[in-house]
Amino acid sequence: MKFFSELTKGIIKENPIFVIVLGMCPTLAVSTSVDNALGMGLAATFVLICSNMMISLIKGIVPAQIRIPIYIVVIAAFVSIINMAMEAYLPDLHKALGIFIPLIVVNCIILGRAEAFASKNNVLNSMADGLGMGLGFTLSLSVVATIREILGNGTWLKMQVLPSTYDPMLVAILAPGAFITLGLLMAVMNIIKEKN
Amino acid sequence: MKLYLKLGFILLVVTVIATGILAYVNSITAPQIEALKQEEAIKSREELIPDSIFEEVEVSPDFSYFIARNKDTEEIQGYTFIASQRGYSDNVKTMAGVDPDFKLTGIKVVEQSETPGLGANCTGPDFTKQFQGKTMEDLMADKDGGKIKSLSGATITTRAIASSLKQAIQTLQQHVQQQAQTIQEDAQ
Amino acid sequence: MGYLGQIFVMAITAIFIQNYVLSRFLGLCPYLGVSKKIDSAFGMGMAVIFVMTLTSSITYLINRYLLTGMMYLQTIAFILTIAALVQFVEMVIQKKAPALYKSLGVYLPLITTNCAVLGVAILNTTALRPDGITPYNFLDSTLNGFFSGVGFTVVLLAMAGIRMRLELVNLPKSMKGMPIALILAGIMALAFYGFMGFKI
Amino acid sequence: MKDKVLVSPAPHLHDSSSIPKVMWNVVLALVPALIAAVYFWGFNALLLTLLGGVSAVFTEALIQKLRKVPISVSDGSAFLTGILLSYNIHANAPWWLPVVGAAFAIAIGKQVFGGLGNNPVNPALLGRAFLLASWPTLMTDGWIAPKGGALSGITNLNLIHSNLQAVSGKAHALVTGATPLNIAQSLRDSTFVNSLTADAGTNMDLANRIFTGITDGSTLQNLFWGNIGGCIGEVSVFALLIGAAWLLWKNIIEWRIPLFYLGTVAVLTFFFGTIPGSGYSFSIPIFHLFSGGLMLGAFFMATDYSTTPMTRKGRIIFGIGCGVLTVLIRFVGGYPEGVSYSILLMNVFTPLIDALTIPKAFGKVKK
Amino acid sequence: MSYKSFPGGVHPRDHKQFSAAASVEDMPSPARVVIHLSQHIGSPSTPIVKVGDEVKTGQLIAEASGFVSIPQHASISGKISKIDRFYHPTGIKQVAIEITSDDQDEWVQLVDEADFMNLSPSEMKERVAAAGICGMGGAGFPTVVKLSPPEDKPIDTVILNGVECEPYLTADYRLMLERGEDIIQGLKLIMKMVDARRGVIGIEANKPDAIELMQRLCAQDPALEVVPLKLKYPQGAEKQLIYAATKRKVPNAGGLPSAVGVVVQNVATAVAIYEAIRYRKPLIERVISVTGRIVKNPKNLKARIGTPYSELVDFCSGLTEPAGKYISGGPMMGFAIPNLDAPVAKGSSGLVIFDTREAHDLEEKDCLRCARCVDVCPMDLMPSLLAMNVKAKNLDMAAKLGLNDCIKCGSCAYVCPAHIRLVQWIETGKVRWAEAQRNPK
Repeated sequence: MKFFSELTKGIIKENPIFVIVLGMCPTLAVSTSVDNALGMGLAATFVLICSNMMISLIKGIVPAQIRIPIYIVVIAAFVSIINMAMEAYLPDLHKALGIFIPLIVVNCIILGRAEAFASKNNVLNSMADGLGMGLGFTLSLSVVATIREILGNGTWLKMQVLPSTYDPMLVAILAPGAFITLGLLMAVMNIIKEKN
Repeated sequence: MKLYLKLGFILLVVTVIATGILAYVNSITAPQIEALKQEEAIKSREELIPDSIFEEVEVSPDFSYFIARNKDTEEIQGYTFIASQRGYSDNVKTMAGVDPDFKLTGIKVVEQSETPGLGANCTGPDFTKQFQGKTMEDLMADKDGGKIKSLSGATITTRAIASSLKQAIQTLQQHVQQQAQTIQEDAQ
Repeated sequence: MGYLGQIFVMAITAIFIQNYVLSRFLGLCPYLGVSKKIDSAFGMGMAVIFVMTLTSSITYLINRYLLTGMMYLQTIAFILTIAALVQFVEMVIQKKAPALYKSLGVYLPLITTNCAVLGVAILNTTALRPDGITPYNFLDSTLNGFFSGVGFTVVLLAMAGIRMRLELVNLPKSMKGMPIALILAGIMALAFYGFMGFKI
Repeated sequence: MKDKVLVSPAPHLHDSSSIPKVMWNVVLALVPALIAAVYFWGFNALLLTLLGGVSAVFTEALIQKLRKVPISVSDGSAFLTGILLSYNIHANAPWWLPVVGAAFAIAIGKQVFGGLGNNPVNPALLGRAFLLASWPTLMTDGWIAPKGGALSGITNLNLIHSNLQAVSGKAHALVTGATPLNIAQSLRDSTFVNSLTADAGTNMDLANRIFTGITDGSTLQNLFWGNIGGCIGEVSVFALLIGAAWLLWKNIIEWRIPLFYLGTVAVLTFFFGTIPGSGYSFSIPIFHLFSGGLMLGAFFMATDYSTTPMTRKGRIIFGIGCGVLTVLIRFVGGYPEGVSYSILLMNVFTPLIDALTIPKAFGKVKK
Repeated sequence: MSYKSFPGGVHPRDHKQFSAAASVEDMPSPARVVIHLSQHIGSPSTPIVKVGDEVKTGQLIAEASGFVSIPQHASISGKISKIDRFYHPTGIKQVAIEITSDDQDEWVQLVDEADFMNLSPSEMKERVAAAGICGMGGAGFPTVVKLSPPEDKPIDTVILNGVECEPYLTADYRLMLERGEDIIQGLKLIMKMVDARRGVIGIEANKPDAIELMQRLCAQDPALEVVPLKLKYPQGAEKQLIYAATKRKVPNAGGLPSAVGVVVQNVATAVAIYEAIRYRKPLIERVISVTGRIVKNPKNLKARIGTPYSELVDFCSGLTEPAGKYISGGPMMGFAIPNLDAPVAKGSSGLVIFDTREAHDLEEKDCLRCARCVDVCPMDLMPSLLAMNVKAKNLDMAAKLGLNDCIKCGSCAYVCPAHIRLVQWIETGKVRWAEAQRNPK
């Protein structure tokens, strides 16, 4: 039961982007299209699960003074692995996500979960937490990407969804659009939260 | 002091383990990545000049090109190269092929970070196709008197691509002719 | 264009056109988190400039001379370098300039997870000079790190100025905090489009 | 008898200024420019302007209704934003462009901050930047010439060549199909200039003649009256100056920002007017002052209350900053015109300027 | 004529036409007066009479309770009928002594010192102190304190404030026209007391006849000078007047005129000083303008201190229309009072009555940041920023921005198109800040 609740909390109640507000950089940068968002989300999820499990495993033997550097090394290792794997097997996605794959290292979500959760919980729960947070991250990314891709390109997952007469609002897939979309989404979340 | 040494040692061990794992993963993926890259490069070159084998010639550390020879006759079919120039926001890299008369056989924009929806449209076939058959003289935006139809709203990108190609062809032509001359002189 | 001209273009590019925050989306956590007061924004900015410059030069050397053939270790090596550097800088400042440490101290550890720092280090390895051909040398990398830090500081300060002003007015409740900061970032990014296409 | 008198804090006198008075006066000051626009481009200019205004008012009312706060559209500020936005669009734009732009300007530029006075950047300019980023082609293509004039303001084509079309189609296309600042930008490009020379044969410097054409006295006159291509509200320097004089006289805008803005542009263009590499000197401040949206920007946008510094020193810095950025963008930027962006950028830095220029209290002792 | 001035300020219409032509009229002594114990800045006076005591006009009824305080005197003869809280001209209730008249108006013995100019400065100051004089321009600072500057701050200039920059008010103007010579005597006495070489009378440009008259009176004495000043509010504010007349800036953060070698006194105060030194006459009457569009016969009245405002209005034949606002003092800095029960105090320079249209209550809107308040602030402050910081409870920030330098002249609120009550916010801030200083957390 605990496993299940650790899994779901990341998706809504403690959604890393909308609620805890972590991991902004990739959210904004790769949400230009839904497929990029999914790729980034899944890569981060993989790293989250692995690093959470690993850190939970070694939590007993890591001296407190140097836990952060060790966490970073662990995370960096997993990130490098996914980076290489992607480059080898999903070259197009690797190209699209570019520098943001190595930057998963400094995605605050991952270190944040390592410190806040995995270093205090058992392996199974840590895995659930990682998976939940990862899915929450992926989901939020996809929501932002959906709005941006539809408005800015008229498509969703590369499928034309708006009539071809629609003159795409380019700004949606540019940097300003990313900030404003996310800002408005968060405001909407605030309003919903207030109502409840 | 002893504590620090111990901590440093632990960190070192962790790092070494991580490095080991990474080295292992790398040993699996690296050949795959390399193969992919090669394949892609060959594929793009083949698209530009089909049925050829390619031979790399380095002009300078910054510029090199490939001589394309017919698979059977070994006759020179043309050359491929990568041209690069600063566009609207960053460098735009274009791979291009020319025939032995230095007429473009085609181009492919391989790297760009231009504005999506504007300059970024330079990767689309609508834009790249028009380069086929263009000579060095044609390589200017129509606004500047050339024959390259500008991308709407992105003259700068158009100019960057056109002029980078022009420059590259110039360098290429010079080098090829020089090379031919040297060979001639050697023969004499 | 002489070398000085190229440096000038690099500066304009790093500070305004390809600003790390507004156009590359790097370093957003501190940008959104430490921009509530001008004083703290200034402290953070200075710390980032300092660390970015140092990181850029050191990672350049590491990348060039230590990592040859082992590029897969780049991420791990860079992040460790940054972490160690930040630790080192913190220790030095604490010893040599306690006053500075008092104002910067809290921000320094945060820089480790400032992705802009890692971003500069990684991007420097493949970046080209404005001529579009020459890869960065040691000096270019260092300067680029410095300019990128300045660019970060400029937008951080502007952001802090606006947010301090907004503290005094009646914002809609739902916009308070993150939402308004993000929208401000969007507005700033739109304004910074004015620098696009600078050709010097 | 119980006295029914008002007990309120001092001062008990007021100069009778109010927000609606200020806003509607600015709207009034913009009317001459609208008359000029209707004269040059016909009914469509009026229609687009009103669409912008109405869309802004509607958006503001809608958001205020949703937020359950008093609806304040009658103060004129939303309408003003809407028409200022439309003034920054050319008369040939599709009807929905000012509508969408004004809605964005009000929603994101103003209402998310809680309304009038709280917005950090000029909403109309933000709306324009949004439109320019979203639909760049619609915003920058399709200019139409004013009635009886030329897009470039060069009504006397003989200045360049009696039969320009035969000599060079390209040059002809340029002087009939581009605004003065667009031409200036083209002349900045050495590739283009070389091609012009090549086009016309070796012994005729067409580029130089085009340059003469756009800086000729007759062209400058056209620039002054507004007989050129451009955005709806920006072309007629004459009409804008009438409005500006009204605002200055009514003490609604203050002289520092416009003066230092225009002054900086004049000084910089005078000293750095020579286009690098081309040999053409644009050291003609009057050309730069009269062209593009500078007058509209300097008097009506850079003086926007909420988005410009409150301190006197700050206003001077703001004006100079706008001037420097405008000239920088015009001379080396990617856009032919830099007024909107320069004001927008200075808006972003306004709180910082204010914070750094807080005046010393009267009698402040030096420590 | 060249007019001097200060930076900033506003130009409200002066509305002095109502009462400018009315010569000072003696108001008959009223049936009842209310003498407040706090008519000045500083500690309230201590009563020395009790209910039922008989007093003569001019008799001491309350003593000064410290250095920064003044004594109070009976302004009519009669019986002490009450010592209680009464409406004060600031609109709130404060402790005061009520005297019911015996209709005799029997005065205490006055003197006429022929050689009053040659009394010793300390003797002069004693007489001023005993007469209970405080500044009559409005602020009400005990005069004798102003006349005793610190030893290390030599005074070289005495400025008489005849500016009367508040719209509507004409009391000082009439006083200058009608008692010019007494004013000059007062000025000379003040110069003697503070050992100043130069005497200056500052008068605003809208009183050309007063400027001319005073210039004529000053002509014989090279030490005296009239400085005509630009018509601008708040020309009469102490620091602004000093700057206009001498180009000296009084240091901010609580600096006094003595720091730049200047003493400023109101022209009415000068007359009171003259009368106190020559006749030993206590301050029991003053000139006050009762004016406004709806006052039937606007007048400048010489009224006993403590006369209820309602009687002044009755003496002016009442109002022609229902009143919208009663203002004790001038319309820029005066207090709106809820009724006319309050009495004339030593600092009461006017009673202005607005009709219902003039008395507007403007709704406060959000600040537009138009910066007009910044442009007009004579103290070079940023009023809107101060108000915003007070609203947001950033008191330390507000203090840093000069909260306590505000002279509450009201120029900012006068021009504010958003109708923000800037002065009130700043005053609130001052109070809260002082509180926070007293009780640091």
